[in-house]
Amino acid sequence: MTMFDIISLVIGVLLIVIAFLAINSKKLIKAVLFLSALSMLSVVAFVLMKAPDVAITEAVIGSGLVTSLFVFTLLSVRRGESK
Amino acid sequence: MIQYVAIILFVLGLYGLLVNRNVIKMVISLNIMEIGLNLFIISIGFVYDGIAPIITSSAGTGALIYVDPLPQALVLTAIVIGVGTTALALAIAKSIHVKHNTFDLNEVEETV
Amino acid sequence: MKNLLALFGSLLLALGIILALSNNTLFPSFGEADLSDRVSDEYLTQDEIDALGSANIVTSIVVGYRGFDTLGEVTVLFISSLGVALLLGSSAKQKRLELNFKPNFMLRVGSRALFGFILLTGIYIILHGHLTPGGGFPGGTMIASSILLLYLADDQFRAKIKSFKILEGVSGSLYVIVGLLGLLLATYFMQNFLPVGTVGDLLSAGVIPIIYILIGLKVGSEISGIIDNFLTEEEAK
Amino acid sequence: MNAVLLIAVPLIAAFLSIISKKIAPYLMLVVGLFNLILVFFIPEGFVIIGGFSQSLGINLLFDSFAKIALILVNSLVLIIFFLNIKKYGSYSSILLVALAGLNGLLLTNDLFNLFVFLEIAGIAAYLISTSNKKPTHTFHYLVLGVVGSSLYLFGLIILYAMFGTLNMVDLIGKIQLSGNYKNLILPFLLMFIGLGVEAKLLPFNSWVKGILGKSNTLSGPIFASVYAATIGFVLGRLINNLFMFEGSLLTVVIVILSVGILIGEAMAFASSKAREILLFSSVAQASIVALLFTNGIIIWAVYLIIANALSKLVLFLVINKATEDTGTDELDALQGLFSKNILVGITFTLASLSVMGLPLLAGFAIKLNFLTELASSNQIMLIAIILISTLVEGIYFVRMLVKLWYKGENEVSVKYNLSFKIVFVIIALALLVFGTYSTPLNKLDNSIDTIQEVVNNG
Repeated sequence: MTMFDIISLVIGVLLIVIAFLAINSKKLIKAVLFLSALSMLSVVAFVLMKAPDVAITEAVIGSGLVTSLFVFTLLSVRRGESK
Repeated sequence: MIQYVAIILFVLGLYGLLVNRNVIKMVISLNIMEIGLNLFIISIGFVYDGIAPIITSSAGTGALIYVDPLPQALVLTAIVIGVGTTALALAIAKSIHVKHNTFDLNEVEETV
Repeated sequence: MKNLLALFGSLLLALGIILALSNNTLFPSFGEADLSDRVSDEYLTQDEIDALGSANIVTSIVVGYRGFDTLGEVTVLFISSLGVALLLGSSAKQKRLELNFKPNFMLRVGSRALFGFILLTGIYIILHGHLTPGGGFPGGTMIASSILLLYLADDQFRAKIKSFKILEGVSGSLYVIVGLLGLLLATYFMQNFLPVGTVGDLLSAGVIPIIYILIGLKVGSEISGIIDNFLTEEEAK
Repeated sequence: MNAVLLIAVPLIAAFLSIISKKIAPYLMLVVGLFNLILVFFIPEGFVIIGGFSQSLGINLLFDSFAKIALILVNSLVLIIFFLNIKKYGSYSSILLVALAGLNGLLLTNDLFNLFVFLEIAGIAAYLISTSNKKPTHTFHYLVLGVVGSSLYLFGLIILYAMFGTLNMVDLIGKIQLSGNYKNLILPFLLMFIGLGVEAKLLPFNSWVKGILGKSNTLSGPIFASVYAATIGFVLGRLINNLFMFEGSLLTVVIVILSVGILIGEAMAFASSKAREILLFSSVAQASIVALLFTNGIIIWAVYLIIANALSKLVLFLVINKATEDTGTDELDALQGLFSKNILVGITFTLASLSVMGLPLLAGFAIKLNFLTELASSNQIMLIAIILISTLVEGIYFVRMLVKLWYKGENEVSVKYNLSFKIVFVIIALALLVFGTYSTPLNKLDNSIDTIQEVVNNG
């Protein structure tokens, strides 16, 4: 087994586990954070597959922006519920 | 390896859409599906021992093996399109919440 | 029970796809793609690189060969920001969403200090899109996230949405107009009509940097608009 | 004149229209008119973008198939917008983008570019459906739409991995060289299912009931006639030029489509709401169109799309306007709708009879011709299915017409504007003209036949 195989195995297992957690976790904010982690791990996978452009874009847009949009949606709603 | 993981992620996203009735969780599932698809597209173009498709002045273009740049360009487009749909889906989720005061589609159907 | 069945079915589907792909004689197995069969092979020849003048081949595909896709991509972002504005209310009678925390001193000063750095990084990424990884989309998003920091630092802050709209509209139409200039000055829509220069220089690659700057401006203003829409709500009546 | 302008001009207008909301509706009108005139002045052939050789860059294909589709779509969008300009003027930026997206779908010769335009048209569609004010249905539509386009993308990426090109003409050449159809089943099935979501093919169309069943005078006609026509043309191009279903895949597709026809008609038969009857009937019609394309009956499928788009425009406009005024679309509540609106009633009757396929109307000429073509290739099962569907259609349309013509207990007062009436009359006349004097249809035959030739020679 080469270094590449070992890293990709670890990342692959982590990706599937985190995806499963994101789908099945009861709390919405947890699911959002798992999605963010999933996106960050996919960035590693992109770098591993020699796609730096995609990695930067996914890190900034997929992981950063999308997560913040999710969080804003949840924040705006939670305030409404407490009222 | 990563190719199989990508397919499983795609299918897990579909599974999430099937079992979840909460709109936020459904949008999350859509995103998981898109990440899986993006990984799959990149894995199509990967070549062992290939290098990223950027010409640097230190190396000539002759004997180097590059990974396929076209799938990378496609994924860039797909990621941005995914963000567009996610933002829209969240805005719709928010307006569902304004109207029905819940994110759960089961509860929405009860109130209607 | 129902969930387990769905999971089982989904995994069966994945197995089916994997088996179908591995039995497919024309489908290359992972890591063994043969570029000489693909159109990408030609993107990597010296002639094509010289013709476009961009050191980053992905950029030359995104903005050059498949520039029409990118125009569509910008349009997708445009229409979704339009839709978010439509759904979450127009900017006339909006006020800031009250977050659950008051920004403390560290956050206020820190994010203002970071604002400049992130803005500059975004601009740098856009300008070097044809040389290094990155480009208009991540760069534009970085510019937007620097504005997001301002939102977090000050709970009364609101960006001037009207001017963003104008910037968005103007940069978008300029993008199409650059394409139409190609039709007028050269022969085809979106054809390069500027000298390409030497591969690797900052001032090279013809219209690619210009298009990336326009994309960066447009994406930045669109995403700022989306963020503003998510962080505001209708004034309580 | 360059076919790119059909996409570029609406886009510039859309980008500029957000600066001032007041001028946006007028921009839409001007651009719509400009596009409609422009279509007639574009020479046929490939349109290269960016000046790269054919397989490297993206190019568009403007042939007679695309030309007919573009004329239909651009004129319908213009008409529908014109009728709704007062009430839904704020949707003009979205309609401009939708117009660009639909034109792109019809023109593009690149599979990934098709995906991009599918997303543009799709997102525009989700936004147009928000005018129904039913966010849960819009959300449902969005989720299905995104899944559909992702499946399409999945399929096309597998094709790229196998053949190394995204250009449709190139790809068809390479597929013909490879010879083995078995490898193609998975990607083609994924792409077909993906497009099936937008094309309202069963069982991927659960969004239709929520969207069209709650539609208004803007979203109803846009989805039932403009989007249905566009996606029908796109599906036709892909089925005939790329998929060319064979063997077991052909059987699967034909079974799916036949079941789609029967279930659609059955659901329409069982419903008592006017809008639901119309939408289930259009689900069945979409399957018939796809079925004709899979059997290679291109010309009559094209006419069927055109005739359906025209008649569905009238049907949905009449019913949705009535629903807007009365607040319900239960047939019982709308009884006697036409007793005061005789002119509207006549046009509605003509349109619905044309969908059924009664003599003297366009639908009849089309049905007769494709049934004879099916008979000549011995497709007894399909003929039986289409005849059954015609019978069921006849029953529920006549039932609906009888209800709408005969006066009930309560007065139904719906007022149709002059502009609505003019459009109805023009379309009804067109259906009559094409039904009785079908030479113009036959004349077009020769030109449509050339799609395959363009691909083979290109």
